[in-house]
Formats: sequence, structure tokens, C-alpha cells
Amino acid sequence: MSHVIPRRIYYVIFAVLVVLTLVTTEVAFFDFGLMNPVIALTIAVVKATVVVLYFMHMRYSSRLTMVIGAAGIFWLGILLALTMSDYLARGAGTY
Amino acid sequence: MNWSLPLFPTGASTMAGKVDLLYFVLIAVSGLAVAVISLLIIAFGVRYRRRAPDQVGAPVIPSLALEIGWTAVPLVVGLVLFAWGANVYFAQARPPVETLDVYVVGKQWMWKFQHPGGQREINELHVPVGRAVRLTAASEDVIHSFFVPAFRVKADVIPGRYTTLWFNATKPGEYHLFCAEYCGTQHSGMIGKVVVMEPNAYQAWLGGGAAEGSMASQGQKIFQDLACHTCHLDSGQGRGPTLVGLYGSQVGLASGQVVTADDAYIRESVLSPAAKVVAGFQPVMPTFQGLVSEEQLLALIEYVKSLQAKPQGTPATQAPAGQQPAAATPAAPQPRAPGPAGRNPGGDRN
Amino acid sequence: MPDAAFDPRAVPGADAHAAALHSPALKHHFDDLGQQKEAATLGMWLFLATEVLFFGGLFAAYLLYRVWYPDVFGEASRSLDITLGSVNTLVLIGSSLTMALAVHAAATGQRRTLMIFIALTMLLGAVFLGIKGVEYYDKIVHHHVPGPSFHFEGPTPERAQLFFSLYFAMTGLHAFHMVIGLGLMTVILLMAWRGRFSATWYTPVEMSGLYWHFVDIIWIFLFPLLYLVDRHS
Amino acid sequence: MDSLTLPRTHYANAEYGLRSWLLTTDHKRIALLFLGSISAFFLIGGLFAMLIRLELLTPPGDMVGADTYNKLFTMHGIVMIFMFLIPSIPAVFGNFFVPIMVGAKDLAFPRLNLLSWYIFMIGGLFTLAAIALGGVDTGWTFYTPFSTHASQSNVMVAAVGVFIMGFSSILTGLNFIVTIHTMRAPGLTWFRLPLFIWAMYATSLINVLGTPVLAISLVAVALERALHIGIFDPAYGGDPVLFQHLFWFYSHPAVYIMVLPSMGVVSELVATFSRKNIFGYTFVAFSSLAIAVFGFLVWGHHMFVAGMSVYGAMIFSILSFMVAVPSAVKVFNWTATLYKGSISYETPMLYALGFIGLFAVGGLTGLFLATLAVDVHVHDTYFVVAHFHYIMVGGALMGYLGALHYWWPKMTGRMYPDLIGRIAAVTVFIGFNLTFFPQFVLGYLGMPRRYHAYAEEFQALNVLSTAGASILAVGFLIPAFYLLWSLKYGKVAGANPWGSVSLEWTTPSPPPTFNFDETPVIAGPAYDYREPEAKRA
Repeated sequence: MSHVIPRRIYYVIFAVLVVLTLVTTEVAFFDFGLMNPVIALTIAVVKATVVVLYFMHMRYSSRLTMVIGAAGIFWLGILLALTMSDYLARGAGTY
Repeated sequence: MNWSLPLFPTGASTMAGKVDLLYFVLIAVSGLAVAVISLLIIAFGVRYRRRAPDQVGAPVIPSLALEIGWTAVPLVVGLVLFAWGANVYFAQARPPVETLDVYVVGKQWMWKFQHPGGQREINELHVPVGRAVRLTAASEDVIHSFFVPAFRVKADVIPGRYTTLWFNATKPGEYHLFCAEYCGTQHSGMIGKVVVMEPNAYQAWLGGGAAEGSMASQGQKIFQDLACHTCHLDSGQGRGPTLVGLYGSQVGLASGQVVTADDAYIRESVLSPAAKVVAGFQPVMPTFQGLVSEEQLLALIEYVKSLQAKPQGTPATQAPAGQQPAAATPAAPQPRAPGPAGRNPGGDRN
Repeated sequence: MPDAAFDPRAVPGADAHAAALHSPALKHHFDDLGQQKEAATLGMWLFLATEVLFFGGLFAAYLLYRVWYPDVFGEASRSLDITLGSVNTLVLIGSSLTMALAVHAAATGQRRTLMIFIALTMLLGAVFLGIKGVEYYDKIVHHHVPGPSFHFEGPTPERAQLFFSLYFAMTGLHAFHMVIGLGLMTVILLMAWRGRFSATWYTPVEMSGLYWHFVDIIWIFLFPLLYLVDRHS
Repeated sequence: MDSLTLPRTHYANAEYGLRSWLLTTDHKRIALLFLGSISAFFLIGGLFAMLIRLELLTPPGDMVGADTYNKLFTMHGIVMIFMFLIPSIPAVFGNFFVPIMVGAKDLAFPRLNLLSWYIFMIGGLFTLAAIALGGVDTGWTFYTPFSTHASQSNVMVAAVGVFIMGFSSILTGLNFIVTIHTMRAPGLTWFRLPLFIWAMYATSLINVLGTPVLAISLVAVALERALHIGIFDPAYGGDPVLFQHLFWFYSHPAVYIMVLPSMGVVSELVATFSRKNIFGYTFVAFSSLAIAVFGFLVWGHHMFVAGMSVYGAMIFSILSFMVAVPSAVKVFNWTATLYKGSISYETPMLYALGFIGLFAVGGLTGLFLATLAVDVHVHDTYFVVAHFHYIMVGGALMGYLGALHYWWPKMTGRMYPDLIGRIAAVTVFIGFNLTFFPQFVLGYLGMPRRYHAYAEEFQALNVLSTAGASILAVGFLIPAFYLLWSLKYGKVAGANPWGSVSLEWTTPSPPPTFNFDETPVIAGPAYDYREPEAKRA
């Protein structure tokens, strides 16, 4: 929480984020078919995780904070997964 | 004041019996559970009522076996009921192959029916007894819900797409038709009757039928009025694909995808034509959104359905989409060179 | 790895611990500053969970319609200016850096550095909104704003209107959260200017930092989802 | 019994004046502010209910016009759900007793707690404004495309009102979760917490994780209605059923927000009035969490006939059967708690036993609706109306009244006349069953919901239901009189009128501003009624 980490870690994280942004923008111009969105989202998840761990001090926070952060993502997963379970199965017959 | 006190609805369709049986089993299970709980509460309540003001309850060691027991039993009973319910639901969701098709259009506060023979009805539906009737329903404005309690059948009618429901009436008579999804001021007035008739009475009713010819002929008239025939030639030589033998076939799209040409495909191709462009054609068709009503769309679909492989002289030259190699789509936009002579045997649709 | 046996009540430095017990900032219903900080952090992370789900509704709509209309989403996405989009992403990541450095400055009691970095973060935030404004203006000029005046060169224009409905809903909601962040930062700047923070109590700075980084994470997802759809074809 | 006297100073008379109430950060005073507001809203909602029942006396529906009837049932739904049931137990008894039962001086964020009340009142005033300006006629469900295109009523004002009130439940939920995690008294481990706290924790989880999705779906409706930002508009290729997915993602867990707190209250009541430990404490505690988590997986059972995919419907149906298991476990454990207890039948216990019976019926009829084939027939009929009223009135409201009567002496220091209380409880039980049981029969007969005029043959059952409703209304009004009467003339209750061992009964009634003179230390498990020497062994 109030754990103070050296400043250079922030600059390193900033550099990582900038590089990943440039990579994701560049990669989008190559045709990987269905893999394009997967790559774009993977890079976004990596960037988000890095921001959460270092900029938002999740690495130095209590385990409970991590559980709450994970809960938010998990509940979003429930919303997306079960909503799409209806729509993706419509090909096999609707009521 | 109407003193009649009905306690159970009449069942007038093949599905009614199955749903009622499941309903009675659910009542039995629930009734048993409530009875057991109530009796236990009353028994413990009387047996262990407080006798001395400072009397304290004896500590009871909770038993794990009991806990697991009354977790597992409801789960198992639940899964059995689920499976049974799903089984019947599947039958409700899948119409049999041979059905009498009727088209329904839900509109704020009335039900409009169109029979293939051209008969049009409002808030009344005449169907023969003993035959499976499949309703294809569309809505012109908000979500309605087609509900006939006697047939135990209900399906929401959603704008922008078709929903289907089916029933097989078993007893002649008149049954309530309700709108079950709230749809505005006259939601409670959007009701009607489903009249189930003996086969001969139904034929007599059909006889007196529509003045303006069958639904397919109405569709053909609309097809002419909107000048669809200028592009969709029977020979397939025009700017649009032929519609002969289209209904129910597999259609190869420009994007390489293969879709089935069902009601939804035809409706989408009329309202947003560039969404699914047939392989070998250009997206030049204008949208008819707003130019054609739901009833006209249904009439057009019925017309396309009636265009099964007509035994005319000229064989249909549009190669069955499945066999046409997608890669061979010509880059140049000119219509494909006509080649009736034997490039593909006409007529024998698979 | 975080400290092995993390005790939420641990506050760095023994002497600071003693001072913290009687620090003016300790609220009466908390036992000590550590418990108060842990409560504030849990509260903020719970609030961020609600924000994840608040944006989640729009992500669900986006996911469905992209699955249904991949090609139209591609065309409409290509009409967005990718250079402005990527520059904006870099600007926002920069503001996240300055925010993190601001929190670091607060934690080490450097009041002037804190104020500088907060001001820098607000500046970068304003630049982001400025670039966003330019993009919106460009969309208005090209009639890509959903409504009666909407016009889009493409096979199915009405489905493109669906994409732009989502585009304006998601980026609009994100921009709205940016404005709230700038407001928050103005308050922090005032409090810092009046010297309200100290090395033992700078919770408001850290909480607004968490909020700002969250808004940045939302954009980290919005950028690929809205700008990088089928860029290759 | 020496004559008990009220403590000279306590939280209610520590300060005087309107400012001391409107700017208070004392969780107990904020609880009373909420009690006042939701009681007023309950009366408004109840008035709409009576008008609906009177209208349905006659088939042609000739008391009010069709539009007025549509506004009546819509406002009945919105006021009762968002302005009474969802805040009811958490905002009043949660606010008052979570800090006390956890051994803390106050909630983690007192000012945020006051802000939660103000946000609730602002949202409430918006919704009341929607009523004053002519009401809203979309149903409490705001289904598109009716709410976005066809409705001509004050949909925007009502949507803004509900949107704002959502933040009130988010802030209260957030406050509870943080308080329960970080501010427990020394020695008070998670498995020594009272079950009411477990229920409050689970409810707060749903509040925090569910409400935002309702907020975004209302924002989407507002955007589509005002600015053509058509996310659900079929003309742009959008899907109106997507709104139902987003709406029910919150609104099904919302029914657990309404009933879970009552389950926590019933656990307290059954333990106190049988003077016994709860049978299977850990199972009841974890069933609250299971309901909170599983509650988010089942919303599809509201949409089985909405053109869903068949396999999607099956997934939701099987999950809906699973979510019923934790509720069943609770009911069985309450019943088992009575075994070998020393049961007394004061008013709160009557409400608790009423809850167990009626909630069992409500829960089991939920299984009818989870069964796919039966739901096709009974969806959107009075069977559904009866089901959710058995859960909300038979369950949540009975639990609320039980809590009100159980903690009234602690909150006011005065005792109400118990005999009249019991009469009122029995009246409510009889009136409730007479009102809603006939509606199960009406539902299976096929009478649709939200009908201004109905078919002739349904009249007899509707008359029966209206008769029951008048008895129910009387049953609800009686407590208002004797509780207010007891404020002045009620017998002094003393710290522990029911002989409970729970923490809130160790502090005086009404409690001092900071709840405890010194922070309590918890030594034993919750609900430990054993004889003193047994405890030492």
C-alpha cells in the first residue's frame, strides 16, 4: 500500500507500455485472420496487467485487494460468456 | 359478476398433455416439500415450546451427513426435472417437417394473419384439427408475445426478425389468443380467438377464401411492382441471382461463407441486400427498408417458396452454389457469360 | 513478491508508526492509519470493480455486434484516424506515468514535485480530450454521427451506424470519466497547495491515482477494440 | 424485575436540531433517515397496489383507463422494488446493526454513508417527479423497443431516478464490505460473525457487482431515446433482446438483494426465539455466498420465450435449478434449528416462521419457472406475479417486519404491545395467502400479466385476490399505529428484552453514539446459548 518503490521502475513500465502500444498498432496492419483480435486483446491485457501491478501498486497490496480486482474481471467474464452463450448457439436453433 | 370458477385450463393440443403432466409432478414435489417443512415446524414448535421463562435450547451437534443429504437430494431432483423440462421444450421448439404454414404479423394492438391460400384475418385464426400448424411471426413495432393458453404455447414476436412456433390442435372449438408481452395502451385489448375446425368445415372456410388470389400470387404482384424481376431473371442472367429453387438451398456468398436460404435470409436480403452478397454478383441492389411492409415481405417469401424448379423449357443455368468454386469469381463486374450448353445439367436440384 | 506476512496494519518505519497513531488525519472510528489506508484501498478497488462492470455492459454489446457484423465493423473502424488514436493512447500512458510519479512524490513528502506532476497529468489529460475533440469534429464533418444526418459510404450503412453508436457511447463515457478525473485532480492540487498531505497521510492522492490508472486501462482496451478492427484489408 | 430506565443520553438525543439529523455521520441516525423515507415510499407503492387490485375487480376494467392502469402497475413496480425492497433491510437494519454486530464504532466511510442517503432521496424525488408529471408506462422492466420508441411517457425522468438510486445501493454495499473486512472487533473471526452479517456481506457483493450493469442499460435506453444512439434498435441491425440480457443480468440478482437480508434476519430470529445455536452454521453462512455468486448465472430464465437459442436456454435452466439448492439448504437448517429448542412465539418469531413457509412456496414455484416446458406456458402470466410476490412480500417483507419488531426495542428503547403485534402478523399471513395463492391458479389458466381488462372466466379468482389484498393492507397498517404509539407510551425495553446472546444486545437500548463504551472482545462462537458452566468446559 504505502510501499514506496524506486522511481526508475515507473520509467521502465512506461517504456514497456509505449513499446506495446506501437507493437499493437503495427501488428494490426498484418493479416493474421482470426488471430488479429486475439493478438490485439492479448497485448491490451498485458498492458493492463502491467499498469495494475506497478502503477496501481497491486503487487504490494494485500491479497484481498487482488481478490477484489479479480472479482471485477471475473464478473465481466460471466456477463460476456453467458450472453454470448445465447447468441453463439442461435445457429443450432432458436425457440 | 361471472361466478364460473375454472381451476384448470382445457388442453387442446398435443403438447398440452406433456406440459400438464410435468406441471402436476412439479406440484407433487413442491407440495410434498412444503408439507414436510410445515409439519416439522408445527411439530417442533409444539413439542419444544418454551415452558420456563429462562429455559435454554439444548445444544445439538449438526450432522454433516444430514447437510450433504439435503443438499444432494434437491440437486438430483432438480436435475431430473430439468432434463424432463428440456426434453419437452425441445419438442416445443422444433416444428415437425410437414406443417401448415401461416404467417402472423403483430402490430400495436392487433394480430394479422395471412394464409398461403391468400385468406387474411385479424385477431382470428382458423386452423384444421389434427394438423401441425407452424406460425412464422414478425412484429411491426414493439415486442409482442403470441400466447394460446389452451395449446400451452407462447412465443415472443420480436421486431427485426422472425420467430416461429407450432401447435397441433386436438379438439375443435374456440380458444383464447392473448398478447403476453406488455406492448402499450391496448396490450389487454390485443386478444383474439383461435378457431379449430373439423377438416371439412376448414375446407369450406378456405373455399370462401380470399378475393385477391393466393399469397404467392400477391407476392408475385409485389415482385413486379417493385421491379425485382428486372434483375432477378429466372434464367439467372440478370444482375441478381435467380430465385428459382432458391428457398431452402445452400447459397455460397462472396465472402466464402455458405448459408441456408430460409425466411430470415430472404428478409435480410430485401432489407439490407449488401449484407450477404451471393458469390459472383455485385452489391448493386438498393435497400427496400421502409418501402415494403411486413405483410408484403411475407408475401414475397411465399412467392419465392413457390418458385421451386419450374418445369419450364429453359434449364436453370445458375450453377448450384455448392459446386461453384468460390475462387472462380470473375474480377470484372460484367454478368457471367451465358453458357447453357451442358456446363451444368439444369434442373436437378440436390 | 509482496511482503511475506502482510499485515494491513503495518506502516513503514517505527517512528512514523508512533507519530501516525496521533496524526490529525486518523479518523475516530479507526484503530490506526494502516487500517484506515487498507479500508480506503479496498473501498476504491470495489468502486473500480463497479466501473469495470459499468463499461462491461457496452463491451458486451460491442462483442455481440462485432461477432454479428465483422465486415461492417472493419470498414467503420478503418474510417477512424489511427494516428490520432495511437497518439492519444501514448498521451494517456504518459499521464499514467506522471500520475504514478505524483503518488511517489506524495509518499516521500515532496510537496512541490507532487504539484508539478499533478499539473502535468492534468495537462496530458486535457491534451487527450483535445485530440478526442478533433476526432469528434472530424466525425461530425463526415456525417458519421448517429442520427438523421448519418451518412456512410459502405454496403450496409445502417449497421455502420450501429458501430458509431457504440463508438460514441464508449468513447463518450470514457471522456466523461476523464473529465471527472480532471475535476478530482483539481481538488488534489488545491489540497496539496494547502499542504494537507504528508508522508504518513496522502490517501486522496493515491485514490485518485488508482482512479486515473483505471481510466487509462479502459482506453487501453478501447483503442484496439475500436481502432484496430481489420486494419489490414 | 427492577423497573428499567432509558439511558440518559443515547444516539438519538445526543444532539438536537434538524442539522444534527440532516448532516449526521452516525450510522444509526442514517438508518432512521432511511427508515422514514422507505416507509413513506412503501405507502405510495402500496396505494398503487390497492388501485390495481380494485381495478381488477371487474373484467372490463372500468375504474381507470388503460393508460392509467399501465402507469399504475409500472409505478407500483418501480416504487416497491427500487425505493422500498432493495434499500429496505440493508439501508435500515444493515446501517444500524452491521457496525454494532461487528463491534465497530461506525461504518468504514461515515460521510459516504450519508451521501448514500442523499443520493437515494435525489433519485427518489426524480422518480416521484416522473409520477407527478404523468407517470411512466413501460413496466418496471423498461423493455426496448417500447421504452425507446413507442412510449410517450416520462421514461427519461424515471430512468434517471432509478439510475441515481443505483449509486445509493452501490455505496451502501461498498461501505458494508469494507467494514466487515477491516473493522471486526478483536477475536471476531469470520466464523464467529452473526449470520445476519454474512447475509449483509453477500447482499453487498450483489449490490456492488450487479447494479452498474443496470445503470449502463438505463443509460443505453436514455441514449437511444434521446440521441438516436441506437444500440438496441432493430432498424440498425441491433437486437432488442440484448437489452433484456443486460437488464436481467442485474435484475435477477436484485431479487436476491431483496430476499437475502431477510434470510439473515430469519437466522437471527430463529436462533434467538428458540434460544439455540443455528443448525449447520457454516452451511447457512456459505449458502448466502453461494446464492450471491450463483445468482449471477441464471438470468436467462426470464427470457426462455424471447427467441433465445435452445441450448442457451438449457444452460440457464440447469443453472436456475442449481441456484435453488442453497435456498433449500437454508430452509432445512432453520427447520432443524427448532429441534430441541426452547421456542417462544413473540411477534418477530411469527414473522420468521411465516417467512420460512411462504419463502418455501415462493422458492419452489421458482422451479416451475426454471423448468423450460412449463415456463413456456406460464411466462408473463399471473403465475409469475404470484411467484415473485411470494418471494418479495412473503419473503422479503415478512423478514423486514420481523426485523422491525425484533430490533425496535434496541433502536428506540421501548417495547410495543406484543399481542396486537401477533394479531397483525397473523392478519398479514392470512391476507397475503388469500391475495396471491389464487393468482397461481389464474396464471396456469392463462391470465396474462399487466392486463387492464381480462376474460370473463377469471373474475371470481380476481375478486378473491382483491378481498385478500384489503386484508393484507389492514395487516400492514396496524404496526404503523402501535409502533408509533410505543415511542411515547411503550414499556422501557432494557438492553436485552429477548434474552439473546448476540453482540447488539450487550450494549444499552438505545445505544450510545459510539455503540460500545469500550471495544468488545469476542471469546466464543455466535449463538452460544449453552448453560454458563457448559461454556467454560
